[in-house]
Amino acid sequence: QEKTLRLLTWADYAPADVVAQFEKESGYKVELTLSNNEEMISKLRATGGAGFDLAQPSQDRITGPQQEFGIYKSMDLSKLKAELFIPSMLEATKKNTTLGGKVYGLPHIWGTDGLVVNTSLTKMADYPDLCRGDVKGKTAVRLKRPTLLAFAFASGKDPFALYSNPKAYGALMDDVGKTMIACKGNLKFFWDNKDQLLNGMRTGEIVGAMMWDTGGWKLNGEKAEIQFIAPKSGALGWIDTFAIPAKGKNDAAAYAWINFNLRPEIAARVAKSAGNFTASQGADQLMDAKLKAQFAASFPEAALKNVKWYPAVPAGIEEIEGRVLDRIKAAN
Amino acid sequence: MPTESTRSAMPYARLMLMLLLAPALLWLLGLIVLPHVELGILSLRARVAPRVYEASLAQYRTFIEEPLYWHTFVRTALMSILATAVTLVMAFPIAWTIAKLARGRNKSMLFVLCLIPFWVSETVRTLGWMILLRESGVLPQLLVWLGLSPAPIEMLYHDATILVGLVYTSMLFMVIPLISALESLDDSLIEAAYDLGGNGWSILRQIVIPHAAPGIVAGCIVVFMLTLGNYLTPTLLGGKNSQWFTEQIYTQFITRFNWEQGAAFGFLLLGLSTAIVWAGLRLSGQKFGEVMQRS
Amino acid sequence: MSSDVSAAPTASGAAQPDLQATHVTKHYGAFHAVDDLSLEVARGSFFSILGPSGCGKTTLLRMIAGFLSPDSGAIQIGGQAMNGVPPNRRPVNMVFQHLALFPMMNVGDNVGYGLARRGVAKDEIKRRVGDMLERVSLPGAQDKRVDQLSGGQKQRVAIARSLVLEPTLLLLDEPLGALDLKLREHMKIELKQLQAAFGTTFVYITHDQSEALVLSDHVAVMNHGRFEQVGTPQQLYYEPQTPFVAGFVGANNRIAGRASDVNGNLVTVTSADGMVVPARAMGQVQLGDAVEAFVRPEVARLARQSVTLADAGLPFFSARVASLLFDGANSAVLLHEENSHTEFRIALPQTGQFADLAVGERVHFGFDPQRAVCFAPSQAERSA
Amino acid sequence: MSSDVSAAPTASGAAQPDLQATHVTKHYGAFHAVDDLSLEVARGSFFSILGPSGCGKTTLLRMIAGFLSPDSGAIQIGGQAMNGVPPNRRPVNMVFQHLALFPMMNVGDNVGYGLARRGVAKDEIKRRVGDMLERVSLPGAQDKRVDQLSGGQKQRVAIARSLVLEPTLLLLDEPLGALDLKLREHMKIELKQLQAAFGTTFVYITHDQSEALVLSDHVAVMNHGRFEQVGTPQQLYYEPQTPFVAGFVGANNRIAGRASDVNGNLVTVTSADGMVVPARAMGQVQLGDAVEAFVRPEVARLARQSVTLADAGLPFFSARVASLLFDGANSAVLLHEENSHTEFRIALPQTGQFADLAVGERVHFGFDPQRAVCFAPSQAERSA
Amino acid sequence: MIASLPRPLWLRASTVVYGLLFFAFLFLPLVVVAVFAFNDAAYPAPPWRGFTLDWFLGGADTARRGLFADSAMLGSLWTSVVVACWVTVLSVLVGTANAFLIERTQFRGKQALSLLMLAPLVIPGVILGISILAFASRIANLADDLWALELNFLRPGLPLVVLGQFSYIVSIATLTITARLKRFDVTLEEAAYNLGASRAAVFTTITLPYLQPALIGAAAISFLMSFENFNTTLMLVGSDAPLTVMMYGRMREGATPVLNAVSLFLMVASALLALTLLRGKPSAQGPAAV
Ligand SMILES: Nc1ncnc2c1ncn2[C@@H]1O[C@H](COP(=O)(O)OP(=O)(O)OP(=O)(O)O)[C@@H](O)[C@H]1O
Ligand SMILES: Nc1ncnc2c1ncn2[C@@H]1O[C@H](COP(=O)(O)OP(=O)(O)OP(=O)(O)O)[C@@H](O)[C@H]1O
Ligand SMILES: [Mg+2]
Ligand SMILES: [Mg+2]
Repeated sequence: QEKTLRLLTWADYAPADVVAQFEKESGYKVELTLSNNEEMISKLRATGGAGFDLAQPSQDRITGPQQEFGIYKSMDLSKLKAELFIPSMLEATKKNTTLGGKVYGLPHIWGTDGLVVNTSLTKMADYPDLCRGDVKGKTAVRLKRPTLLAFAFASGKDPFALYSNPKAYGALMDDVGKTMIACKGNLKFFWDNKDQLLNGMRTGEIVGAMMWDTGGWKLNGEKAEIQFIAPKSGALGWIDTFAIPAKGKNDAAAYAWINFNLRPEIAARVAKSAGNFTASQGADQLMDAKLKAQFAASFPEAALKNVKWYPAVPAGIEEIEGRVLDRIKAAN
Repeated sequence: MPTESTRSAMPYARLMLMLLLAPALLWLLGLIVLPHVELGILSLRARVAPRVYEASLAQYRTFIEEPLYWHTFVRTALMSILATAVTLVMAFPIAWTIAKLARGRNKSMLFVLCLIPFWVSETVRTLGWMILLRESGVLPQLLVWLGLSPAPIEMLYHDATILVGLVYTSMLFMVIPLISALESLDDSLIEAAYDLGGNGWSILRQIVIPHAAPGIVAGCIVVFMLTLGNYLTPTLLGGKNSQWFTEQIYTQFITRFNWEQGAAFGFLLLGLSTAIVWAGLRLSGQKFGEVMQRS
Repeated sequence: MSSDVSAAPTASGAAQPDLQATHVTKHYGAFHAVDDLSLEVARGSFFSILGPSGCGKTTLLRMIAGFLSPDSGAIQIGGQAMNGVPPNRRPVNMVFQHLALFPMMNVGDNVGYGLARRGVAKDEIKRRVGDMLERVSLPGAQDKRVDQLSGGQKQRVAIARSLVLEPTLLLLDEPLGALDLKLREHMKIELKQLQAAFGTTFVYITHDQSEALVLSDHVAVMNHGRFEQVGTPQQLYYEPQTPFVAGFVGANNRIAGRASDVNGNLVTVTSADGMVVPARAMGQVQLGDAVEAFVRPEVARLARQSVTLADAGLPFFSARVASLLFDGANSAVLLHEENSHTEFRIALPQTGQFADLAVGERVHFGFDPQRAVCFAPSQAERSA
Repeated sequence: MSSDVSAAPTASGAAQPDLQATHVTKHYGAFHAVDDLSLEVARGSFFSILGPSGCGKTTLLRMIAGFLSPDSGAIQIGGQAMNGVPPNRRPVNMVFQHLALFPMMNVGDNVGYGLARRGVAKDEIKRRVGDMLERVSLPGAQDKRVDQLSGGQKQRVAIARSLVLEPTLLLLDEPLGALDLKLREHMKIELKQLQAAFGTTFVYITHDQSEALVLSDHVAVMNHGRFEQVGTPQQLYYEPQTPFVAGFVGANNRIAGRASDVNGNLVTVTSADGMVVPARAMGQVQLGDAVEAFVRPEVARLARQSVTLADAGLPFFSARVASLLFDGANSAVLLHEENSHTEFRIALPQTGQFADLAVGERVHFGFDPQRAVCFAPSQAERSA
Repeated sequence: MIASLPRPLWLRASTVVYGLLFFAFLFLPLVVVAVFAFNDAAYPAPPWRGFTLDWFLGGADTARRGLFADSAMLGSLWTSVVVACWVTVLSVLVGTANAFLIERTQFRGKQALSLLMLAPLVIPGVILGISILAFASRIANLADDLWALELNFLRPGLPLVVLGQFSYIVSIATLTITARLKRFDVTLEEAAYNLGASRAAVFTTITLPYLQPALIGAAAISFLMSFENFNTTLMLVGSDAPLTVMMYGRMREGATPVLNAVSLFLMVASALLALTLLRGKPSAQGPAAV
């Protein structure tokens, strides 16, 4: 039992060869469960933080659930090699994941949400372009909070600034909700799985969608005319973290995995598998040149500055968003 | 042995009773009654601060105040009733054919044919419908090929699609109680009615339906329950337009971690199903126990 | 057989027969359930069809009612050809073997069902149902549920339900089959009286010879899809035309053997075991033919002294008592004839005269050869 | 009643009775299903219990078999007290009302079941099952499935299954109830022969008086949980001790009225309708008592001329023929007595003497008053 | 109208036509699923691009990973089998006990209890799932808080999935077995007892053999129901997904023909299972069996 590491993570964050190498080096056996943010949290909630030794939620989704359900353990920073992290990213993440003076998450992989566009079929610059009449029935977004935030930014507001003011935030979300409802007819579907969207883009059923950068670059690799674009109102930046569930049984293995993953050569392999960049200091030197090129193409200097990084989500905010999302879903 | 000679061995009978009662009670209390009590308690509290809850009707209030939720609720109920009715109408002629017209080998063959699709899971059946109906699927292509439509139409993600899927999924559970109800109808009753001057319609109304009522009600209850509680078909076939109440429950539990709200929705759904089943039983004058024996 | 049956006029008077079937046939595959059969039933009479299980009775009745159509032949009811007329247009009604009362309706609605289908006004239905129930001795039973009725009452409701439509013809398919012994005895008499009171023509199916004999004006004995004999109960009983009829109607002692002597209409039958029985020939019997003789238990006379029988001029046999079957007025004795050890059943006189017989006792019996019957070979073969 | 019944020795010889029940009682709540009942059955005899449905026959039998334990009283089998002995330890076997053959086993396994439970070796079981099937005329039927058997064959398998265990006592609960008429007649005789061949004591339950009379050495007539009379079939038939027995055993004409004259053992009964019937008194009858007279249909004599009856010294009545019930040897006629219009059934002589009677004809009938019976008030009340 | 009554030609014709349409409706989706398992294309959609067995046999490292190399899919198939076996065993055992409880014992409240046994059939599966989830986590949390006891089987995972499915499948098993036991003629047991059998012998030689068809039927239904269950499972599943949940996930991703392949595999397997069951019971499976 003590010999296994039960890892709750995203698809592509633990490629088979990396796992094999870790198992060989450390002697731990890795059990993978693939998931996404919501499922990670709800699983840990249902198990009271048991069942897994290490999880990888996004940094903005740690303190809220932790406050509510107590599903994580605080990190013992002494067991980690801090020098392996890009310092600025480590600091930013720590700040966002600190509760009651304790740190609950450390950065691993980061990326952005933006637009994926089939440039041979249409041109797009910002999120509202997805609702243009000429692409009716050929666009898609996720029915999740990033979409709301993106459209909020696109409308010229700063939703993150309103996190502390639920009322104003609610009003803003109501507006965004109306925009989305009006846009709904334009959407082919709400995607909730990246392969579903990728397939749509490949076949040309979808010409533009809100998506995270990885997917865009992946498609770009297949078809050059499909590109990931940082929208005018700003891409949304996210960081996926390492967090240790409250009833994890094998913290030693968890720390071993974290340290292992932050080794630049490993981080580079993971980054390649995920198609994103990592918080590992020095990994980007080892990164795939093509990916770097794609990144550079998608993020000119201004765009990189304009990235909106998710701050921690206070409790109660998701409820407001949830209701708006439901309304969008229900609208006809 | 239920003979009275066991009276001399009363302790034996008591022991037996206890042994038989234990698993039933464990099951019913541990997996049915207490979980629902827990659900009820959950639904009656509200979060006031992190990890601080208080008794409240807030969850139910949300349901009432947010039109979305009760719209979905009503819609789910109406669609389920509609699906049940369509299933009944579609199943009846087939059940009649199998029970009353087919004979011998034909009869068992038709019956088995009805069963076969239900040996595979709902996922598979839904997959079939998706392949058939999606924009790049079989039927739209066929329509284009036949020249009936200029371009492939998206047949998924409509209410009608959901209805087709629900009816399909429920068909067996209607056909079987109907067949057994109709089979138990003595042919000579129909002959007698006919002999006395009845015609098809009056026999159907006065003899067949009253006789088959328990079977009809049994089928309708089961189908209604399955439809109302379905998750897979509405979400997969309904796509962005599906609004099924079970989906709301799932969302609250899994994507919103809001168990309190989810529990309240669960209770509302349970209340709805109980009410409609009860009304169905009342209207048709049937008893629950008897009806369920037949399904 | 059937050809001369159809020729024999069953109708008693000159009145047009209510039911007439000519050369009706029904196959199931290669199996002839009803085989080129003709019959006539006179208006107002009680006609029974008697035969063993599976002989085709129900098939015939269902053709008359219209639930089956004959493969060939014609059926006329009240003078009208019925080919192609559906059951609900025929002036016949049927009482089903298991009655087929509608369990979802009360008694009144059952009886009124046919009238309602004819569009008779509600009040009128109510009145006529009330009348009819009174006539079948169930006044005021309208509101009872069917399952509250006893077997005999159900019977009467089923008949009332048909009779209220005043059919030309009422068909009854073993309506007493499901009742118990005492009730059946009772309903037998009641049914006879009902028919007499209504005057409707009844065609009645049964496999119980006692029912057929007691109830009917005419009885047709059916076997393998054909009529073996049609006649009054007395004709069937006393003058059976075929060995099948002789064996099926009433208990009978059967002796199979060869005709060892033929003298006018008297044949002497010698069985393989050596019993020698004289009997009246039905049809042509040649010397040496394989024949069957039938002697009714009540025809034979029992005596302690052979002299008694000799004096009466009867041929007689000696025998030992094998078994005493005391049954009050229906008591009988099983004898073993002394030479051949053939088992022979004799009814004991109702006077209780031989009540003191003992098993093993030696007795004598004899009978009038004119009251025993003997059948010619072709017919004997037929029944085998 | 029951007290003197228990005193009457049922056993014929001096041999110890195989079955003895003393003052056995069984209540269901306040209802006495079996009421202080005693009986003795002699070794090797055929004892029947005859009574209407619900009189407690099955309850009594199940107490003997051990499925029910009596509320009071004792049961001895083969001289051994049976209190507290479970059914599988009693030396009795039972043939159930619906036979209860095991449908999941073939015939051989059914018959061998009890032997197998006793741990008899397989070969031995096989041999004994084979022997037993031969004895019940089903040789080689071992491998048949139960549902391939006819009713009569099932019957024999059920009996074989019990007899193969060589029980002291075989209990049979209406074993012929489910069979049809002809088969029942046949099995009746077969059962009697089987019992004679095996010599096992049979206790036989039935509600069919003909079965009880034909089969049994002794019959107990049961009513409301008690024995009304125990005796030989002849005693029950000719000397009924209670009106219930007189009415239940054999068909009977019943005339209820008052004793208008008492002369020695002869009572004159005058009915409310005015029919005046002389009959022999059973028990004490006082002038003016409410009484019931019973006259058997075969006891009355029919005549066209009243003189015939007067000459024979019989009191006689005039009547009109209401209905002719032709049934071969069992033919009867229903008469309406002229003064009182009382319905009266008379058996027609087996000689066919009155075959030419017509409905409506005027006839006369009379009977020997000594062969009619009349019951005293207390008993008349009892049966009401 | 029934066969013995005259039916006009149009009625006969429309009966046949309707029957054909109905069965087309029933079978079309299945046929499509089966056919596209062999389509030589990356998506189960027309046009037909030729026949291939890639979706069954394709190797793990090729672009078309076939069913037999898809370890996740095979693993979930195995998970489903394991869960179904547990559910079957539990349901048949408890169902049998329940049948005897209903048919053979008398106690106060029996009527209510037997009605309650039917209740799970009218509770939507999702609600069964969430209520059991909520209750189980309450107990587990309690045990944890009070005694620091980690009751893993009460956390989402296969044991809980088994319990969740069992909670309503046992109702069906109970109904099936009770129906047969109700038709059982108790005099058969009495006869056996009367022939000298002990109580245990009566049970094993008479009662059990009689119940056997119902037990087999209940087992088959339980297995099938468990295998097909989605709603309850979805709420209780932990990290090992049974097949339905796994397929659902994949379908949302945009199905690949591997799904068709596994579906076809299931169809064949269940057809074989059903055939063996039907053969064992020549009198064609009556409606009572479902
Ligand atoms: N639909 C059918 N197909 C094939 N054979 C049939 C069919 N209906 C009846 N038969 C056969 O025809 C024969 C006559 O059947 P029918 O029902 O008329 O007999 P029955 O004289 O009424 O017998 P019972 O007294 O048992 O009711 C039987 O041998 C029966 O097996
Ligand atoms: N378990 C019981 N509880 C209450 N009353 C019972 C029970 N068993 C039998 N009785 C009643 O006891 C009486 C005698 O029943 P029993 O079965 O002995 O009648 P029976 O003479 O065998 O009748 P049948 O000829 O109909 O079989 C009946 O009135 C019956 O209703
Ligand atoms: Mg018939
Ligand atoms: Mg009884």
